[in-house]
Amino acid sequence: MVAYFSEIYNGLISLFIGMGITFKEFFKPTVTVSYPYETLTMCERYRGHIELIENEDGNPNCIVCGLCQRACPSGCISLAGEKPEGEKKKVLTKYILDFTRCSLCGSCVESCNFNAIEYSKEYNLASTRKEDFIFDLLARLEDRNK
Amino acid sequence: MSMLTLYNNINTFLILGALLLGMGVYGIVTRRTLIGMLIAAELILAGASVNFMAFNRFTAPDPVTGQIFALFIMAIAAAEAAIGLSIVIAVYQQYKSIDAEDTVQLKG
Amino acid sequence: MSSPIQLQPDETFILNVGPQHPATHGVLRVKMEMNGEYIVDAETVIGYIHRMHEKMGEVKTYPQYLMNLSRMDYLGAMGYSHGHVLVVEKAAGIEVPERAEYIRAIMVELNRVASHLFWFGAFVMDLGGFSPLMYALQDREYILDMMEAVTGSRLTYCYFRFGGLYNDIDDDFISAARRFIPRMRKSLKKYHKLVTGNIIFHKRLEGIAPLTKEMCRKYGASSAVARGSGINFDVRKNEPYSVYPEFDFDVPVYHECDSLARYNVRMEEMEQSLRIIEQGLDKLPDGPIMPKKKPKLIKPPAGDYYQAVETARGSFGIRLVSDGTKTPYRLKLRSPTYSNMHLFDEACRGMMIMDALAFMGSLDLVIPEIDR
Amino acid sequence: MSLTLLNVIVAVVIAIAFAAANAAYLVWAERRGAARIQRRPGPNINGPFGLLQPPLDGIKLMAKQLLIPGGADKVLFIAAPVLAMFPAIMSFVTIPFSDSIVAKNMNVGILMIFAFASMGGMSLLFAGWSSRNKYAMMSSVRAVSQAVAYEIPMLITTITVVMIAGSMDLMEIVHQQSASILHWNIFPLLGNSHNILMPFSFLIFFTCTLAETNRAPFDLGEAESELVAGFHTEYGSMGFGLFFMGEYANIVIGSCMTVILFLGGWSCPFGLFPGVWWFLLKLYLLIATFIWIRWTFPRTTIYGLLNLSWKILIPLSLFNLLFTAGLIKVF
Amino acid sequence: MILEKTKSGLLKMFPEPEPVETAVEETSEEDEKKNASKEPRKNGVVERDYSVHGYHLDAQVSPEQLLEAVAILDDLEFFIESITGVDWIKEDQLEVVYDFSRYDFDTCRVVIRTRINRAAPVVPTITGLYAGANWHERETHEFFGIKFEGHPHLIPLLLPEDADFHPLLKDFKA
Amino acid sequence: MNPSMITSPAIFSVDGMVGIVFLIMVAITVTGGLIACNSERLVRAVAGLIVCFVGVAGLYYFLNSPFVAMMQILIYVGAVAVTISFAIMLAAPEEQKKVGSGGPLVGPFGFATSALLTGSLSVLVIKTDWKSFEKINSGTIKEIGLNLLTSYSMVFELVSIVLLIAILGALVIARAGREG
Repeated sequence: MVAYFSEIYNGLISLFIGMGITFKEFFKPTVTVSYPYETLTMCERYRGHIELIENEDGNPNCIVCGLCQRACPSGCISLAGEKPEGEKKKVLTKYILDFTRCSLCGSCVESCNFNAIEYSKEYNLASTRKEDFIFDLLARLEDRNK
Repeated sequence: MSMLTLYNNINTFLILGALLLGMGVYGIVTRRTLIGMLIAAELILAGASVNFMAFNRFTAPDPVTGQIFALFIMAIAAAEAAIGLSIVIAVYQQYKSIDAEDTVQLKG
Repeated sequence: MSSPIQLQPDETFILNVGPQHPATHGVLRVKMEMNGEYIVDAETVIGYIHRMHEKMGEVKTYPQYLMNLSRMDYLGAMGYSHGHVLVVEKAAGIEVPERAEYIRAIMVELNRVASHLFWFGAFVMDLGGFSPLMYALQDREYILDMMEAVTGSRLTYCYFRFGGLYNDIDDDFISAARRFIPRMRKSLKKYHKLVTGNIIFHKRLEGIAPLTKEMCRKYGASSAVARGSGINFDVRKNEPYSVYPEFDFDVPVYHECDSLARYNVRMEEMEQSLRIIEQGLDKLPDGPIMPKKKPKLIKPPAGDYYQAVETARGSFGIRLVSDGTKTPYRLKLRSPTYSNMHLFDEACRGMMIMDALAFMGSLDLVIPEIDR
Repeated sequence: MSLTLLNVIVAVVIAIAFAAANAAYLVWAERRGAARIQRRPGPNINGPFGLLQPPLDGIKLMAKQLLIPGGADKVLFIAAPVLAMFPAIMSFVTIPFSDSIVAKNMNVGILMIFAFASMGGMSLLFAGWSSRNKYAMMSSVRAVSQAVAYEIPMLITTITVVMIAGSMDLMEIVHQQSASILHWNIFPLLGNSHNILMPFSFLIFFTCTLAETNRAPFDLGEAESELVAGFHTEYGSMGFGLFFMGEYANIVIGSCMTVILFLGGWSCPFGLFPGVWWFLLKLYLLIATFIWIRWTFPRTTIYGLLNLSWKILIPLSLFNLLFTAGLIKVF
Repeated sequence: MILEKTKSGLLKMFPEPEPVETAVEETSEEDEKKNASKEPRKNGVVERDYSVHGYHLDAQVSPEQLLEAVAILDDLEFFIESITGVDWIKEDQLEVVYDFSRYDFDTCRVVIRTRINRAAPVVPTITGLYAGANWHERETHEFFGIKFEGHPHLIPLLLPEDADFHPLLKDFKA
Repeated sequence: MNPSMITSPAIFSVDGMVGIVFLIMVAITVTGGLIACNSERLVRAVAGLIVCFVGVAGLYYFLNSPFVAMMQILIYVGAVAVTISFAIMLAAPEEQKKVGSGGPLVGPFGFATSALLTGSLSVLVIKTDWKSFEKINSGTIKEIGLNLLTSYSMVFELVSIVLLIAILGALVIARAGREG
């Protein structure tokens, strides 16, 4: 009998304690960001998809060594270059990132010895078409320079 | 006598009671399942209650007798439903059917 | 509590729980044969998001495979990567600098707290309480922010490298982690008041789904599932690896064998992880995070290597069969939830459906980790 | 009788409007309240404080197609949501919001509310049965057994109040409590009853109200983590909307009953403003408690729920009944 | 402690006194490589260096001895860690690997291997001894095509129900 | 012109509306009853029964007895109908067979019997001259309660015993079926 009533009593007390906690939380400020109206800045090391880095002349740093292509586990980088007449280094002519297959592991950036690619800070990419995610990074670089 | 003053006439209620009774009898005769019969029996009881209430309102010297009988009928109906349905469930567990004809052998 | 009434096979019906069911936290399907509210028999159907990580391991080179391990378990990715780098380092004989080892331990433990926090919230939500999930997520976000600043990613970190780490931690991280510990301890107190002490919560878990020691052994259960059944088994203590012998921490063990015991074990594990993080931050040595000499191409000698680690979900084993080339010959991933989930079929017989789903929540399932 | 019938018809229209408005804005209040408890902002985009959210949701629901699952019993499937809404609206007719604002005061007002409340269970049963879904079926069986189990302590507790008041007339019950705040039925010592168990009666009644309206922590009927969405799993569009409105209308009625039976109805402790405002204040405070409780506790189990009713609430309320009867005999 | 016990228990299955290797890691890495490439290892119990390989005992048994070996481990309260296969295509053999460990501070990881012909891969099931082997065996069955004789429910677990391919075989082409 | 038409109220007057509501109640009762005894599915029959009982409750209201009307809803809809539905769900998981499958003559025979019964009773009702007391009951619970505990106390006690025995009996029978 005592156990019966003490259980009811303790149960009630525990319920009131719980309600006290939520009551306190009720008056605390909100912690969320209302997303489309406010956005957060991405942290410095944020790993977005990759972008090419340009040198002072506005040309990409890339020398078409193909290390990033080989390092990529998912085979989403395809690049091509050609050696113009009289130049020592190869010049990048095509750098395609198939973002649909990219897993953002960062192997490409890590493998690059020439400071040619970096992570972008874009995080809200969305589209209904797959083709929108096949990025031509050279064209994007030119767009940025405009 | 108009359609709109029917509620002040005892005949309306008595005929309604008779109708409910008739529906109940029809149901009991035609239904094959025990539950269907039970539903029909409830209709018969409702017909009886309506009669009691009508007499209570229009012809009885004592204004509560009919009401009290209606209440008693409700109690009996509830008891009947409880017992009847428990029998139905027991029968179902025995015969896997609530068809009245499948359960002719009501022995152990 | 869950003593079933006498069951009659012809009264049962099949209830298909999943693959899209709110309680299964992903695409898991349980075919339950029910008698009213009671489960007569259950058959778990998995494999809806099977991605054949093991075959990928045979195709990709060792560094290329690093990413896959964080994709296996999106809540406790660090622990799985830890197992992978440890087994490859062991096989290839790569020395790891001490600082890297400490940072790894700190990260794994932080990730464990984050994973347990999410489990806590999701578990209480399985039981119908929604607010604790939000509180747990707030604390978890703090951890994720902290880790994102270091690793650059919020869930699939890919932070460990063979021989070291991808990035060094900075003072911001250390001070944030130091601030986190008291904050988390305060939060844990709040959770205990709000949830653990609650009579409804207690009544729902006490005595539900008892798992005997013997059953755990036959199924190879680990983590809180085993520790809630009175088995003192934690890979960090039983087969110490990395720098775990340096830390002073306890392994919570409960002998009640019920869902409440599993809950209590995980709640206490969070406290122990905080202790490890605290000690790790105190002892953190200076130095490089990558070894000085590291083979350019990782080619472990032929042989058979095994490494078990304690992830947030239990004992994760990784078997590497190498033939001396740059890709593994065979890579077996032994995921802990796979074994824990396997228990469910047998254990839930005779239980009521709501108890069974509470029990499922107490197993801490992450479906991609089961399906691999 | 003839004039009041017209009143009833007008009152039904008003009751429908009141129920609909309450349902809409209680959803808003619930979402805002839950958000505050969880430290989120809640709906705040449409209109000031998100106040346009409920009408927009309503428009969205009405614009959707009513899908009837194949194999469902169409007639019952459509009838069930209507049956959920109808008794709730009928009950509003007899609730006195103040001594003048009442559609039709009946001398059996309490009985009427209970009678119509008992019809709600049938709608859940039909919804679950007709939608041909195992989850819905299980849920409706749960919901009905729960409704039956909690009707008993609720009725017994109400009978204690009726015994104290000596009337089933809701107006009369409030009038007897209106002398001062200490005459409210919830307060044990100076009130009409001198019954020290009245606060417990209040707690029992409140718990039963939670259970009868299928609210958390007793929302076994729509336990979303087990039974997907319970009896309204297959309902979309306005079918769902009607269930939703019915649920909130039931909450309002349950709270109204609690206010009338225990908290002195429209009688005001200080008399700052007219009684009806006091009634609404008490009503919405109680509803806020409903919301507060829902976002604090986990759900009970079905056997825990039935145990609570049969092993705790019914014995206690029966004891309370005997005790009250004894007190009334003695004094 | 338990290591000795397990080892002696397992050794009893191999009554021939001569061919059993008992010394700790007496084969160097090169030898092993040779072993792997030349001819399959003989059945027997080998004690391995835990710090290198991550397990203590490595027992290779014939499929007929499998149940006996597992029963020994069951008696010693080992728990089942996993079951998997390895496709040694060059030797035209499939290997089934059983990992066992103990809930104990007296750690002992035991690996039991059995080798079968690729043409007719059949081993007995151990679900009778370890109920938890059920899923592991189903998985091994669908990935390698190894048939576990006596298994109660040998249908694909992770792959689609109608899958008739075995993706982890080395000659599998997607 | 029919003289009774003069006393009848206009349709759109308040009294006329009362009459219309009464007619609606009658319609509800009859429809419900027809559904209850004719529908092919038992669950629909229960639904019809509920509709019928709500209609009957309305009739009671017109007979100046709101208390009995409310009790009618409370007991029949809240208890009896729920019990029947539960029994249907427990015992008849599949849909109900057609009604008249007992034989080709059952339907017409049943109809003839009930029609005869109803018809003769109706004729009897109309032919009888009911002497009227016109002592309209007040419909308060007080009188019912007093009578229940004075004049009819014996019956009251008996009914409570019947109910108790019914509960126990139902439990015993249902349990026995399960274990057997």
